[in-house]
Amino acid sequence: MSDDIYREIILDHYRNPRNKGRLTDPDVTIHDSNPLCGDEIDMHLKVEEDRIKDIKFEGRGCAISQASASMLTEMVSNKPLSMVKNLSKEDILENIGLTNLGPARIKCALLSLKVLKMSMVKYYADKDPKSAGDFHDESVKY
Amino acid sequence: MSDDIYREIILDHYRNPRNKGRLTDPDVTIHDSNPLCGDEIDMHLKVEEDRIKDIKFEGRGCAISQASASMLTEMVSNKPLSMVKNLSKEDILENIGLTNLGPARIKCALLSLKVLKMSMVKYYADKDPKSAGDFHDESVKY
Amino acid sequence: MQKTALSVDEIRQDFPILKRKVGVGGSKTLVYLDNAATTQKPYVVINAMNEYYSSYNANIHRAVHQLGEEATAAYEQTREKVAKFINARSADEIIFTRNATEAINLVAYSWGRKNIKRADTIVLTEMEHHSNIVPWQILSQEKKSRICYLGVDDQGYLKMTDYERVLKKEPVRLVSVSEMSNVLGTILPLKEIITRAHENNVPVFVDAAQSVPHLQVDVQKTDCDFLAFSAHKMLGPTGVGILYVKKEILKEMPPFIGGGDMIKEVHQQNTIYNDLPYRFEGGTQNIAGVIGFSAALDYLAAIGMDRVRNHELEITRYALSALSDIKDITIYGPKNLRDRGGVISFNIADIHPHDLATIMNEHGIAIRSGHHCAQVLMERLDVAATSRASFYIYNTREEVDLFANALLDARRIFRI
Amino acid sequence: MQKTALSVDEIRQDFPILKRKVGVGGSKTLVYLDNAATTQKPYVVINAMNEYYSSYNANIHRAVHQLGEEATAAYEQTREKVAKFINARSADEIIFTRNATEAINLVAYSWGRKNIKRADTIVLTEMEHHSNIVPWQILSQEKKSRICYLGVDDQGYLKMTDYERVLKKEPVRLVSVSEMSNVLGTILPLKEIITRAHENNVPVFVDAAQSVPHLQVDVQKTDCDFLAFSAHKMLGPTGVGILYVKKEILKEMPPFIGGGDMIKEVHQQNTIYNDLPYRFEGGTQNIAGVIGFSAALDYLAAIGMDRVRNHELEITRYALSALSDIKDITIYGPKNLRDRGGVISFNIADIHPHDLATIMNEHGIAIRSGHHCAQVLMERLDVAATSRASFYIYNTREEVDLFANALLDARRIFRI
Ligand SMILES: Cc1ncc(COP(=O)(O)O)c(C=O)c1O
Ligand SMILES: Cc1ncc(COP(=O)(O)O)c(C=O)c1O
Repeated sequence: MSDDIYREIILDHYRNPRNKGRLTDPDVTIHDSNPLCGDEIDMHLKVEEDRIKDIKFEGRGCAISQASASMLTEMVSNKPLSMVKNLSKEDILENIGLTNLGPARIKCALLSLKVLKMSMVKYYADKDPKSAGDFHDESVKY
Repeated sequence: MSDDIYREIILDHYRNPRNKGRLTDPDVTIHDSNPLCGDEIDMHLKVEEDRIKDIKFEGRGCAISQASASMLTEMVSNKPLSMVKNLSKEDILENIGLTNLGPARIKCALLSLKVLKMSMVKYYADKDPKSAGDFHDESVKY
Repeated sequence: MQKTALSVDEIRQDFPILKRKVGVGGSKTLVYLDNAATTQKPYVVINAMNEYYSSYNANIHRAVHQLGEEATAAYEQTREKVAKFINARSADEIIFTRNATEAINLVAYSWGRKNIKRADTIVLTEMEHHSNIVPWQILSQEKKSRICYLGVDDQGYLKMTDYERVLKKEPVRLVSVSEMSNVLGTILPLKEIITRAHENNVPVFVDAAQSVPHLQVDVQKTDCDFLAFSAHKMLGPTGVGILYVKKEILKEMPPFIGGGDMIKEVHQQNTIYNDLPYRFEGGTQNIAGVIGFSAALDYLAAIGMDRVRNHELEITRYALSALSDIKDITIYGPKNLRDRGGVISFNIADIHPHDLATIMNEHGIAIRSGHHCAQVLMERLDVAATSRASFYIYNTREEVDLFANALLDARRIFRI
Repeated sequence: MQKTALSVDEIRQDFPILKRKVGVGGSKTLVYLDNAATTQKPYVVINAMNEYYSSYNANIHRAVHQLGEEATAAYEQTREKVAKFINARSADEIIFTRNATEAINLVAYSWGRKNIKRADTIVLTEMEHHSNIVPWQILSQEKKSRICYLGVDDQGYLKMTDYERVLKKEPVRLVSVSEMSNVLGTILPLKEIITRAHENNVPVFVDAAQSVPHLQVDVQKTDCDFLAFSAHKMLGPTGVGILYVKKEILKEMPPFIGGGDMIKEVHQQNTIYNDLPYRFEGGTQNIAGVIGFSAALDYLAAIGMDRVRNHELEITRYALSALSDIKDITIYGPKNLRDRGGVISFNIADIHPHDLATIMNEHGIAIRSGHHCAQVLMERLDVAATSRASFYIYNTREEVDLFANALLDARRIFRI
């Protein structure tokens, strides 16, 4: 089973993360960590016309959390914010091809989605509290 | 067994306590209570030439604690302080004729002795700290 | 609503201790009437803890290994169950503490030190348990706030007129009341108390140590702001308390116990605290206890709290009538059954409760005697102590008969 | 001193969980190497609690009935045993808490708020557990005091020169150190630390969560002022912590948790607190837990702490040598066995500890990964996390071999 988890693609994203780094002048930037293990993710976003114009992440943590973050940035780059809103836990797990993780490791896989949704809440917080609320997602909290 | 505990003499001291009341102008007066049940005893003493010249108690509580206090005042009245110092847990239990009480009820029987010893500690506290220390008695604490 | 009566005989089979022999030479079968102090535990609760210790004992939240995941799941599922049991909106509003007492202290230290100011009034009642008095006294000493006690009338009811007067006249900042008195059995008109407080923008803390075990409690219905109770008084293990706090309030509360598990990031000079409710659970929790409590909740839920209440009403009615036949007895608390729980405090002639308990004990009957951690109420009743019999789901009429007979024996021994 | 080695095979029979199958499809026998987080429990401990719940479950201290007296006796005897186990002068110096964390918080709130003043320095070390950091941060925020961290050198030793400098230059009011690091395994030179502190009239708090379970601890010999540990890390139940405080200091400490049982008399506006140590135990305690802990103390005492220590030294030596054969491994902490306990933290190449733990888990091996509640130390080591294997009396060389093999498998899976 570990052989299933740590497939070539996960290790590749872990060792060669896409979209890693910072943005100059991001519209929103946010940090969170997994209290259970200390994994950290920072997300930096540039938003234009309700789309994610640019996205970068910084972070440190396990192969699952970092590969998941890397794959997530690829997934949402240039996509409308409404897509982020609808992204579910299951979407992420399918995207990274890890559908049978235990409860502790699922949190690693979902940390980047949690941070992305938090960044949307923050982005809308002042402009549009109602939309901010839409990004609250109990299913990715832990 | 309850019939053994609540003998005539215990009930008599409970209902007609000896030396109950206050002293005018006592040399030492002290209050303590049993945290387990709320029984209370106040002791008032007059000391002359290292003897207990006069002793009175106030209190409320169970038959055992009040009878024991009443019998204790009779026992030490007009006796030298050295006798109080040497009074043990066992002396009291024998005096009141209750040598097979359970641990919770033993505390009732010993509350008055505890208060009497505390009053001696207080009496000597300033005059003669060494003697005060002699009255500390771990066996009656609870 | 389940209407059928509870099958006490079957229930008794679930409690190993009820076979215990006590008294002189172990000659008596235990009659346990000290349920307000702590209840007995069914096999399912004991077994749930054995199961944990024997097959998946591990520390929770931070472990990746299988035992840790199993233990974490069992622990967190209990939180969900508790939320459901008292109808909280979310499991995030449930904090596990050591006992009800610590739960009250948590709020006094965290919410209290932040919100209670000099000259503020904290409203309690004369029938509070020490655990719902001393934390507020400690707080008031620090903050120079005031505690005001609502009176209890001669029938054992709360004086609601006192309450109206205090709300009107004083700068009330918190009302903290027990939903059911552990001495008088009085059930307070909680809904009314809370509505009136909220009209004055005052939050209400409910000491539910005696109510959650015996009544259907619904925090959304009463709209209380804080609620505390103990697992050990409702078939659960010792060492587990529960604090419910409304999320809006909880979010603003500073941490209390600092340490492992309640943090997100610790740096040398500062710390980012963890999300709710973990922020309030510092250090390794009583994992086995919480898991045992889970089984207790299942057990009570299967019976149904309405049936628990009905059984207690029935036993209490029977006991009140048996006791009223005894000469020189004084029974405290409301006469109307609907306003009281299964707790009967009383005194007989000049027999001190302690002496009575000793005599009862020889009959194999466990009752409580003393001030019941309610000395303010004892002062109000002008007694040093009372005797107390308190019932739960496994108590029977036969036990009440034995109890009443033993009271007659006490009269004989005291030559009354 | 018992010199014979410990009979691990026999000991293993005493622990039901060691027969547990885990891993994919339950195909592996559990190898439990997460003892620094919590240890497993022998039958005697589990049975002691069952016995309590099944035959003398009752609330303690205030009951006159037989169950209450039996429970009180068992609870208080444990206090005596704890005092003996750490060689305290008196059982009055022993307070039961919820865990080590609460014990530290108790002192921070009670002693700390009374004694720590603005600009005072509290001395910790870079290897402290969050439980020995956060309470002092909370206190320091309130009091505007300062926390100063003694450094850890590259071998994992405390920099004693830092300590000398700080004692000389700063207004130190408290030193609080863990006797053994839960990450590096480093055993601190406690006697020296305490002697130097006392020469400067500074009291010392010892976080003994990792030492009392593994080493002979003698509070009179080290002359520490406060000491805290947890039952669950030494074969005992969850939900029980122990705080030792020297009587002279304890006598002057204001109460922390207010409520039932910690009082002597409660009046409306004031309270007379109970005698020591009860003054610090508010509310219904974890009675079953304390009684279970009693059995754990007996079990360890029968083995002898010198033999516990010797076994751990032997296993640790064996494990360090097995690990040092693995390529790209970094092992943290002192090389000299005499200076360390049975805790090994390490990292292998770029395999993140979390991923390693997942792979181990499939081999049936429970290790811990993460920051181990020691983020300040992680910063010092400049790592996000480490993997940690920690041993106890039931671990064997064969288990270490399985562990080392699994590490090789992890390298394969990560294609290193
Ligand atoms: C050194 C140290 N201190 C304190 C603690 C906290 O112990 P507990 O979680 O039982 O309160 C631990 C355990 O994780 C520890 O290892
Ligand atoms: C009304 C009330 N409040 C609080 C408590 C305290 O509960 P615990 O001792 O479990 O903290 C009790 C129990 O004695 C109680 O009856």
